[in-house]
Amino acid sequence: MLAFLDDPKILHGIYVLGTLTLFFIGLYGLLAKRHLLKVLISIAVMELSVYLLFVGLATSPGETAPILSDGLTEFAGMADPVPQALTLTAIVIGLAVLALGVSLAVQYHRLTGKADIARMTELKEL
Amino acid sequence: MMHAVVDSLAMIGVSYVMGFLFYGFYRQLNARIQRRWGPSIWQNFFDNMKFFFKSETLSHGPMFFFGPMIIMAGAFTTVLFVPFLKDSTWLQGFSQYGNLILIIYLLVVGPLGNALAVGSSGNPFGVMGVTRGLTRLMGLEVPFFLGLALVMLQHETSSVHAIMAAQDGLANWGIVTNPVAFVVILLPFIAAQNASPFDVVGAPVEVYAGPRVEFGGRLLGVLMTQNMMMSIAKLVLVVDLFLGGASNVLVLIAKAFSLFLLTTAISMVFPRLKTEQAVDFFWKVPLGIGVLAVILTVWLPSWSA
Amino acid sequence: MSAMLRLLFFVVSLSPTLLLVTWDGSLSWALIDGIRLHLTLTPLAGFFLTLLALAAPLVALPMLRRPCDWPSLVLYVLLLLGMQLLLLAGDFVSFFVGWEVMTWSSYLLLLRSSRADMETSQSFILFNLASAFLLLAGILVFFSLTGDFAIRSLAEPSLPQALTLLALFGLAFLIKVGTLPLHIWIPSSYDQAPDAFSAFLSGSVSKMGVYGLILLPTLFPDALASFAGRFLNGPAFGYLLAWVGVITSVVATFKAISQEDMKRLLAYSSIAQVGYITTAVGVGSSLAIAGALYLALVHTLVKVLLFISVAGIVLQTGQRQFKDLGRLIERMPISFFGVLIGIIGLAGMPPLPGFAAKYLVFVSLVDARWLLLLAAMILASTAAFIYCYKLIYAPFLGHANSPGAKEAREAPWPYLVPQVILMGLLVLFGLFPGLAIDVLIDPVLVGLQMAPIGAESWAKLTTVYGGYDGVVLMLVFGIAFVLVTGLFLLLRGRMRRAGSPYDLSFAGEVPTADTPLHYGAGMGRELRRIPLVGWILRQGTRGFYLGLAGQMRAAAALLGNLYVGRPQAWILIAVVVLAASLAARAMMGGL
Amino acid sequence: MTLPLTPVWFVALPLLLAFASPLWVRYRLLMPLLVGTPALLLLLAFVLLPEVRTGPLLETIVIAPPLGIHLQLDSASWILVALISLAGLLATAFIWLSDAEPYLRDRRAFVFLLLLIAGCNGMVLTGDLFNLYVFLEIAGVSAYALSALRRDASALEAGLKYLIIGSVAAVFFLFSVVLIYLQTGQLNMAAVAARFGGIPAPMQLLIGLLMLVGLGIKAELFPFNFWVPDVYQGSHPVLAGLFSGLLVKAFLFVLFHLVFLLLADPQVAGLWLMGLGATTMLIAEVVALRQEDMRRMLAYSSLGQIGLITLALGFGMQATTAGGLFHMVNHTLVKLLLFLTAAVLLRSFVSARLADLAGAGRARPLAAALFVLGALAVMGLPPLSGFASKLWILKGFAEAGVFWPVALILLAALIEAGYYFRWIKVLYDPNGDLKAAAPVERMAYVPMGVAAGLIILLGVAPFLVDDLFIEGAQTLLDRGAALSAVLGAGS
Amino acid sequence: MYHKTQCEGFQCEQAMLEVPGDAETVREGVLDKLIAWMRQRSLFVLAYGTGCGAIEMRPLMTSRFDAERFGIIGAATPRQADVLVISGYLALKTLRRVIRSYEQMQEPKYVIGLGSCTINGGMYWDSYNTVKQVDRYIPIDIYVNGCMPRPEALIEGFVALQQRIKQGGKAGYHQYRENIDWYKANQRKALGEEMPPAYTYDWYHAGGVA
Repeated sequence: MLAFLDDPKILHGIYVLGTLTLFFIGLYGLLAKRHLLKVLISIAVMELSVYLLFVGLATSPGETAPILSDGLTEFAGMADPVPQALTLTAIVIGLAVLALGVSLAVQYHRLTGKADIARMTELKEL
Repeated sequence: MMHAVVDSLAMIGVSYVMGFLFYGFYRQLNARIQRRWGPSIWQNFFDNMKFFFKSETLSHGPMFFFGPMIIMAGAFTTVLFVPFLKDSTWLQGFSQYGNLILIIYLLVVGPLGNALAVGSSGNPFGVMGVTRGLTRLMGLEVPFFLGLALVMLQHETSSVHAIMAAQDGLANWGIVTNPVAFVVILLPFIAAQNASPFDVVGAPVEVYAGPRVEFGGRLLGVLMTQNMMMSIAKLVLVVDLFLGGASNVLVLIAKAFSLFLLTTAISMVFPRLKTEQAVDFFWKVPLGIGVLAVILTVWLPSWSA
Repeated sequence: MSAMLRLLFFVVSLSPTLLLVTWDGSLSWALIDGIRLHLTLTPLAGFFLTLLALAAPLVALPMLRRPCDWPSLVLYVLLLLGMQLLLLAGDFVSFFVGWEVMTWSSYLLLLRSSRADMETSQSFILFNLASAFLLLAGILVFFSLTGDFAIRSLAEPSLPQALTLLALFGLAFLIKVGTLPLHIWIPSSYDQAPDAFSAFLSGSVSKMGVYGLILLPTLFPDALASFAGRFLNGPAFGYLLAWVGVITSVVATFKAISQEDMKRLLAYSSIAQVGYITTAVGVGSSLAIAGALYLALVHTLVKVLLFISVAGIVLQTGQRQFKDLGRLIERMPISFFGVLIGIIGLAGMPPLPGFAAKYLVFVSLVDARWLLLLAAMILASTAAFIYCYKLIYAPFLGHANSPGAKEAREAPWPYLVPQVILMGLLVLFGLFPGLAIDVLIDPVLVGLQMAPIGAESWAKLTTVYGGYDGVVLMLVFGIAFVLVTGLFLLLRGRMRRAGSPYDLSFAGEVPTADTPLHYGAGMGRELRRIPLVGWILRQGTRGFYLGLAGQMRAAAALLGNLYVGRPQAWILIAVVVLAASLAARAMMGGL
Repeated sequence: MTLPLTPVWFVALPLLLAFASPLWVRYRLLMPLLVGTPALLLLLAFVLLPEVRTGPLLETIVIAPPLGIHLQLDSASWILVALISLAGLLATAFIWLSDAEPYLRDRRAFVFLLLLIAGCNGMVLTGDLFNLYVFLEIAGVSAYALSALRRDASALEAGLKYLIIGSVAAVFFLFSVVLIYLQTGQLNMAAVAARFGGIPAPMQLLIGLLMLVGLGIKAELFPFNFWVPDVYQGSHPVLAGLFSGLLVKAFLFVLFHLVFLLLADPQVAGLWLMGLGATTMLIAEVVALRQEDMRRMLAYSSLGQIGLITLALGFGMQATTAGGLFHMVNHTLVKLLLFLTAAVLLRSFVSARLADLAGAGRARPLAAALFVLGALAVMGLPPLSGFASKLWILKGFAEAGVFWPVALILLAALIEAGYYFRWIKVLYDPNGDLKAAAPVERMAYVPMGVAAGLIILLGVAPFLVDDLFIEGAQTLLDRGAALSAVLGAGS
Repeated sequence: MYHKTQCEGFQCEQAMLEVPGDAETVREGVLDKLIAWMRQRSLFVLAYGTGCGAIEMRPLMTSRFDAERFGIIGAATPRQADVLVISGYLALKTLRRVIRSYEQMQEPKYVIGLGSCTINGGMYWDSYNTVKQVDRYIPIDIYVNGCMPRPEALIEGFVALQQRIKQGGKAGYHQYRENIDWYKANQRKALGEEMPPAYTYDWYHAGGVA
């Protein structure tokens, strides 16, 4: 039933649509939500969509994970390993940034009692 | 050397005598116009001598004393730098060392020196008079100089000698060859003579006699003398520039006198103007004529050429 | 230590002199990317270097007076170095470097004054930098035409090129000399600068603009002549420049008359004087350039003299307004003579050299047949008598009007020595009007490939339009003066000194110290009643420039709204820009 | 064992030292190492210089190209690396010598500062797009953390704002990297460059725009630079100086490196960048006119200069590019000097507001004098270094006969003068009587003095270094040589 | 000089008021005579008019009376004037101004009293404020009496003054200078605190007696 998904074009199209939707959801959250954590989450969602896109489009149906293990000693039939490696790295980095952001946000909230991005007005044009 | 000394003394003498006689005549004529007898023609001489022999003279300090001396020296210098006669070795003074522009500036050296004395007296009315005088000078000098510049341009020199020499014969007189220039300078010339209607500066009943308010006794005599001599110097200058100069003293007196009559006639029938009125007048009428003259005699020929 | 440093500073202030004496050959210094600074000394630059050499040590002397302001001294040295570089410049880059060093060091010197306010210092630096940047733009255009930075004449530029260059260079130099309507920075900055430094600003720094203006025609040898053709007997383009100069003179003169402050008056008078020079440059004939150089010489001497005298007055009395001074002639006689000689030179009265300079300019105007200009110039120079008189009357004559003026003593010697030297120089040049022509001006004219004026003897100034003899003039005047004074003293009768300054004929009234007897402040005010003068005095460019500054601030506020502190707005803008450019591309090119 | 002197140390050394920081705390080596690392890197840069001038140093780690971590030290990146080390040295020396606030002297600051240096060096050196992203994030994270280091409301706000906008930029950049990889299957810049022309035009545009937004935000180009004043104002001035002097320069370099490398014909992109640069410059200078806080004013001025550099580099001629690179160096020195001065003033008078600094010139004459020097240099007045580089740029434009940038640059300089001289005037206000609230270590003036000395030296004798910049410009602009150096001849 | 020993009380005052006139002949040379002649031909008049006499002075300069033919002409300031004409009565307030103006005139200087008021106060003799005898305060050379005298009478007064100047000899200003203490005492009596300042005459004492 879902065999049409095996067509890489269609699958990739779905991936593109889905990740773009995710991206715009993130963008929407980023632009419209005022709570600091929501903003950070939105950024994370956007990043996530990019990762998904990367991994998704770099993989065609039928390819296996590029892991050399029992019996698998050749790179044949495997997905391109580079995107996956890179995505992993990116996820780590994104996590670090997110962690930093959340910690800053928490501290900010503790210090000022504010968590509203629109009310961060300490720094402004005089 | 001796010649120069004698010549200088003669020039000073001539200008002095001409000065008081002309002014005496002026007062006579003025009286006659007003249907009265008026003073004698020597009256200015008497006045002058009276002041010279006043037994008391008040001074307000060294500068106050030197002011009249400067103005007198300036008058002497001016007289000596205006050639009285043409084609003659006499009554030339040091005019070959000078030129028209220098003479025009020399005419104001003295008054400015005297202005220092007036300031030094500490009388505000005197200073007010000086300011008025300088203002009037500012007004009159523009058309006056413009007229003289037209003459300089006509003869392409600023040497009075050369301008005089170019005017041999009635047909070559400046007043004939360059009548507009004469018209331009005429009214400023009257003002330069401190004559009515531009005499508000030193008029006796205006701001308390103007610059001379503090001068009395012999110093006032000095001022009077220089005024008469300076007037003659200016008359002679205009005679030199427009009436072809004079070859002997009698002609000089005749020409100067006729010019004097002309200016007197004008000044006697007009009432006194306020300073700013006078300046405004100079910048409108004589200067306007001057600008027209420049356009007519300088611009148009160059364009048509 | 301090004494050594002072001595060192004074020696440095003599550096233009040393340079003038010892300079031969040329020097060059690599800058960057093939740009080299070439230093040579042209006759024209030599002339202005002479002016600098005259003024620099004389201004340095008062600055050395204890307690001296060390940063000022350092900046003064920098300024001197910059100006020397500017004058020695054989290429435009070093010219510009010198120009800029001069600009900012003089600005910082201006800040050393306790009176400099924001508006003044801002207008000073902004106008000067505008001038510098216009100059730089001109230099770059020039460079793009010739391919290098050497200062040399440009062969056959096309009309737009020449016009662009003229506009850029011309504006740059006109701002520096301060012609109308670009003069607004001058009066207040000359007024508010440290007192001794004002002398240098007016006497020397403004001359650099003149240097540029005179240099300008040499860049386009025929441009001035061939550009718009000839008008009467002179270049038509110069006719415009001459009018700019003369209108500057007229307006500045009337503004000077209406000033209430000594230094402001001198500042406006500077503008007027430089306006004459601009006029002369506009005429452009050999006579006129000689006149311009002569005027520059006289103006340097006179303005340094006057500003130093005034600085002495301010130092001793603490007052600078005309209404607060008076009767200093008895207390500061040497300064009085300084100002006296100064104003005689300033007014261009014979026998001082101011007359010789003006004579040359007048004659050149007659020669060019530009008589209307001549008339306007006469207006300015006769109106100048009024402010000259005000300048000497209000501080020195009349009545002392403040405790400072009543108790002042003669200025200290660092102020007097320069004054005496300058007075001597002025009298010397006055006696020998041919001296300056022969020694200083003719070499420049020859260097500029113009006909030299020539002088039969040093005593004589000779032109094709006639001349005069300074020695004879001075002798006649001197002998007449001595004779008159002698004869006067021989007359019978007593001279008596008034017992009190209040012994005045005052309509029978007895004036006292409370009577307003000093006419210093109001002098010239009545000139407003003359319609033209009143109109001129009512006009001003300050409003325009303030408005411009206000518009800039409004623009800053408007654009500043973009920089609101809201991250979401930033992101939105970024995304919108991204989308918009994609969309635009899609619409235009089709994806 | 001999350590080979390779470019990798520029990244590795600070990273290693940063991660070993607990050790240094124990042995009280934190400050010496903080200063020593950039000093060492600077030394290394100069040791490598003769080699670099003969040809680019390539360093490939792990896998053979096109895969692997790929570092490339050529004449252009050498300038940036040396600059980063120098700026790091001056800033850290200031932190050490001025006895700065404790939060700048503890372990976290140490780590983040070194990471910042490592990240910047990595960005400049890397030949690989994804590594670029990684280094970009390393530099970014350390910058966010640094600006929030003070842990008060304004610092945290600055850090958060920086983090949000920086992350968005990173997402956009990552997006473009992903697209490139999907299109070309390559991440090595040279390899990508070789195939970039094969990508369909709309995709090229999309990639380009995404990259522009990502790097534009980081490199502070209008209209992506609205965050800059806030962050600079909230951070400690020294850190702001580092951001402006080192981080932005690295991003800018990366931006242009990519433009010149990827695009066979960078004309159109260059023109767009020039437009952006000009807009950035003018708007920033105008807005700076009414700033009342010194840090904000310096931020806007920094934007203006960035715009100028963009304008110069975007033109893509050798003279303007060399001038632009030179101006990068000068601007780093100058801005560092100015921000350090601001730090001194802020420390002395508690406030950095215009009204509170009236007359500061008498209480802190040296700092004020250095501010004046810096201001003169930033406006490009001779004989300071700003003039030499500006002249170079202008000369480049004039040579090409393009005059609108000349006019804009001069106009911007004039506007710049409008506010800098306003500040100078206020610093020397004769009526203000300020008393310094806190003393300043004399030694703090040493790094500032060094910067000032360099500014003067480079202004008077720029011919000492102009070869370097010419070579740098040639390297940056010579796409073919860059490609063949990595991919081998004939590719 | 005024010495108490020579006379007493009213006698002294009478003596003071007598202008020496021709009684005392002065030795004069030709030059002095010439100068005196020129002086009388040129009289600059400072007209001090506070009373009705001022009305009578104006016609003097008009065409009808034409004083200029005698060399008489108005002067604006005391510095330039030779003759001070006091027309009509003086009030105490104006007396001060008159004294000041008189002292500011440059010698030789003369005073003409115009009308009865200057002699005895005229029709205002009983006012507290009127100066009855002007010559107690400043010396008067010529009185022209009448209330008011016509311009013709004034001209006659001027002519008489001219005659007197031509003759030479001591005039009012000599007397003022020699008896300055007496005049000042009188002035002080009348003016009290309102005396004009001393610097205009104190040089009389410093060996200034001519």
